[in-house]
Amino acid sequence: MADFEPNITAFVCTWCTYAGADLAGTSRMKYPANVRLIRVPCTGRIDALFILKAFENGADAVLVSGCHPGDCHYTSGNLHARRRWTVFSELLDFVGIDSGRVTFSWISAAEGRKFADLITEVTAKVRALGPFDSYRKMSAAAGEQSNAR
Amino acid sequence: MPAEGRQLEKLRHLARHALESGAVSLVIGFAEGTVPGRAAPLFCTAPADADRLIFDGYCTLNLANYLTRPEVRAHQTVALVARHAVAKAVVGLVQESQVDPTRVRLIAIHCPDLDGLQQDVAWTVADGLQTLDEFLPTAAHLHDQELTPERFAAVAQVESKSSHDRWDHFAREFDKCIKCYACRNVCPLCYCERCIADKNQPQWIDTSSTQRGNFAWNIVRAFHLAGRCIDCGACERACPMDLPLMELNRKMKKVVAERFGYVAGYDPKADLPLVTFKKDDPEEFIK
Amino acid sequence: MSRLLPRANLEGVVAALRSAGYRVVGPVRRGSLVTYDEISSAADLALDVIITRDSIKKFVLPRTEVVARFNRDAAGKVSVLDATAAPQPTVILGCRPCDAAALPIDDLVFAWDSTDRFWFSRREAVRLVTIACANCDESCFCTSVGGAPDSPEGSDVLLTETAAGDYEVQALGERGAELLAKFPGLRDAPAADRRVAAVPQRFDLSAAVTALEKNFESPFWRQTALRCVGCGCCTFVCPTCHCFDLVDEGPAYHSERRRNWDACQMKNFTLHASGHNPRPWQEHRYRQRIMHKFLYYPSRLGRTLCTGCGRCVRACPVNLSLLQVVSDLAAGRANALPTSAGEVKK
Amino acid sequence: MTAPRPADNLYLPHLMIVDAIRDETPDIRTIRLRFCDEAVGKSFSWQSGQFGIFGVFGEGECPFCIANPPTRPGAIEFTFKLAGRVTRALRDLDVGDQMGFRGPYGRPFPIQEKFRGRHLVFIGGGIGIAPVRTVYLECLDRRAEFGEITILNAARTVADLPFAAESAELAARKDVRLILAVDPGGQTPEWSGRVGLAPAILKELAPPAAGAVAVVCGPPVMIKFTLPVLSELEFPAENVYTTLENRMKCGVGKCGRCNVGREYVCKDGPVFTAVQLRGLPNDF
Repeated sequence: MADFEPNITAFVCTWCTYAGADLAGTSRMKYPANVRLIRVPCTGRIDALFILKAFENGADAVLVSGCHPGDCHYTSGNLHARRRWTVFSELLDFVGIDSGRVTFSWISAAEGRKFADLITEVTAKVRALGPFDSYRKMSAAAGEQSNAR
Repeated sequence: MPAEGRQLEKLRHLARHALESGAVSLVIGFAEGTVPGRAAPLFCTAPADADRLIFDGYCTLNLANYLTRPEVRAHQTVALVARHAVAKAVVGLVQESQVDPTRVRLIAIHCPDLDGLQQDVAWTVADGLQTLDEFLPTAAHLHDQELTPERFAAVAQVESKSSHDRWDHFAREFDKCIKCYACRNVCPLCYCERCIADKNQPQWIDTSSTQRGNFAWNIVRAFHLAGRCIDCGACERACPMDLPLMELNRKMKKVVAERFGYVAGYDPKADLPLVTFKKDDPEEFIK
Repeated sequence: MSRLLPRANLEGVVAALRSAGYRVVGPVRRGSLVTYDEISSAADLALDVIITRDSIKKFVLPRTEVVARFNRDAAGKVSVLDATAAPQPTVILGCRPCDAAALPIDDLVFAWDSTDRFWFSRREAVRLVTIACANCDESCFCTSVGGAPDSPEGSDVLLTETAAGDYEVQALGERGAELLAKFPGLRDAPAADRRVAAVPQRFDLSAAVTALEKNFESPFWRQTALRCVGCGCCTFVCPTCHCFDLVDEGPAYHSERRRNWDACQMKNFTLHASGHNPRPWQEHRYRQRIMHKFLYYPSRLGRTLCTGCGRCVRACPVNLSLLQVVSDLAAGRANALPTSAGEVKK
Repeated sequence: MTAPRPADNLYLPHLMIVDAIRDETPDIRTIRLRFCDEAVGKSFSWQSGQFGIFGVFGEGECPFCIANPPTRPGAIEFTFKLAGRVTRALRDLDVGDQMGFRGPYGRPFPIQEKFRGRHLVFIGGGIGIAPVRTVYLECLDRRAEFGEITILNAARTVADLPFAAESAELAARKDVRLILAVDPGGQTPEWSGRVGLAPAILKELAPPAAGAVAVVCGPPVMIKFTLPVLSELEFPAENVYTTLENRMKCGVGKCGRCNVGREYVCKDGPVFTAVQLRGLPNDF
């Protein structure tokens, strides 16, 4: 586990969190290099399927982040997204996916520090949780299970 | 004549009269099944067909499912033999603009929720053909029974397990899934012309019935019904492999009720909880 | 005289087969579901049930299997890799005659001009120890499609229950004899009364086939299939339905080509990319299923694609009973329609 | 995992390399392939009208007819129109990329047995010209063996007419009668070809029917209206050929989806005569 480097996929809105990440970078703030950013126009665009696809493709954790309520470039995309996340995160928890594997946050373009801190925090948490083997095993089992049955 | 027999006569009379009078051109109800313990959907277009209508505790299929079928849409006005769950699905379909409420009539059946298959249930039929608006007040009092703890017993049992055990539980259950999509195809609210599971550009959900493909399908099905599922249980009864689909659906129902104070199937004019928002929606899970 | 397996020795048979390296599967209870799954003891067997929910098909034609793998190296060069089907030697203990009979029928299509290695390598690895049916229900109709509750067709060993609850044993072919040699505790006994279900003949197959030949175009199909919701339930629980899809899945750098069960009842089954669908309505898809089973397959390959197990009848969520439909056809009801029920303009 | 043994695994494709790409119209493209394994390529043989299953690794497979006739060996060509996931992936391929191919499958046109010594009429609509073209290319390569050759190539618009450069060459030949046609409204100001629907134009052309063979392919609706015209012109139905397409997965009669009644398009077709078509149920 010591050499486990978490693989974190972050879906971020282009107007706030992506700009926040940019700020963290240009301000030379240090944060773990375990995160891959995927930029989308708005958190309202982030479908639950994105999160599942990320896990299917080997993510150990997913971060979803966008503008603070009231700041949405499209007025209410993040408020719609908030309702969906509420339900979807409960569903994931219900089927036994540790809530530490999916993080939701609001990070504005000015919050470079918050972005760097959050990535640090999430990375540490996922490092403690370990690789998302149960999902990966399931993915691997896709090849074997059928032949055994 | 025993009470049940009188109700049956009344049901058939209503259907016959609806067709004779031209109020509707199609009545969808149930006929005796081909084997004991089953009932079969019946499409009555001639008054005489009404004589084959029955109702009992095996009539569990949600007939509202047929309203979105093109063959049924071709009819100007359609009547459904509708126990409460069927009417709730009609509410959902109207709410989502899939069905024109002026083209639907209900032959309302009042009976207990048909959760499992049971032959003997006490039922009565409403006095006349009803529009959805006429029906709704007669069922408004049932809203309070939607959230009783008994309904969520299975959910509570899963919730009481550890995260790890919940994962194992669902992994075991989803593994049984053979991807026949009976759950989707009997669901009155799964009306999409092309389901996300059938889309391949991109292929969001693996079509293969692998553990991974089954997981994605079952999660997404439950999520797409969140706030829309009217808790009729048709999916779970249709599942040939006995997946506990209602555990997921009821969990979603519970979350939506707790978080957004909404129960599906009562108000055709309400906003769907997942396509609307409030400024002060709870967000304690968001960092 | 006949060979007898005392019921108490079933446990010994399971143990012997397992120690001979076989995976032993049989009908087991999983909550409310009775399905074929691996067993470690005869006590796991649910032998009192008439029939399992799904068929033994999954052991020869898994619901999904890899047929090829594609690896792409860093330079983008692709290597095409065969997927080996190295199936585990398996004994299905407590298989039903209507399940066993399905395999020789499907052999025909998988050997039609070209040989499907995946099917036959599994077929080679699976041994069927069938238990003749002592009971049946109203959905069973093996006798109407040329089968029988004690038919040896397709089995390697046939067990028939005696009045005393033991099993009369019959080995079929070399494979059966070889397998039976591994059964411990067989003894010779005078022929006893056998418990075999009396499955009534429910329709006249040849009359049904004649009706199908005449009724490709008939309002019968619309009436019948109006209630069909187009799921794959009937085809997936069917022991003879073998239609499949080939799909590519997985990450771009190591994708795999899979063969998955597919169902003619689903509207995407025949949908062209252009948007044209040769079977645009559910009535067409339902007709295809019946025609394929009772007319096309027999006329091309010589066997009816149905063993009368009745699973589709039991599993259909809308009680669209194939048994009823074929009985109706055989009784000429497609020619003279009794009611206008379901007559709907398009 | 063992080495590929295509003969053994019906679903294992040959590894192919994209040799050339030619755009026929904005959405129709021809790709030329060669076998990675040259030995396989050398021994590979096919006949006009047979099809292959072409695949992009990780995306899936589609059936297309082999577009170059056996008289033009040394490569495998296929022409396709952008429609779904696989054709989109095929359009993403560049020269030098690898893809998969299985085949040849199905029954060819009986050129040797039934076409020789006869007048030939070829009618293609839209992408439907592709399989027809294979046959006329072969017949042109063996020109002396046939009577008059008439080709009607119809499309919605001028831009949708495939094989333009080839058409110009054909138009210049004295031994072929080539008619290009577009649907009303599909013409440009410079358009010198015909304007109208294929069946109507065919009726006008009235090619000699006595002892002639016709090959038709196009969208279902075009075939539906062209066959009656051919029979009006007194083409004997047994001399009218078409090639059907259906959704297909295996190509070898196993997967159970291309059948039209008792006939499997992959095994009994894709080439059918109008007589055979008449015997098929209305399920295609």
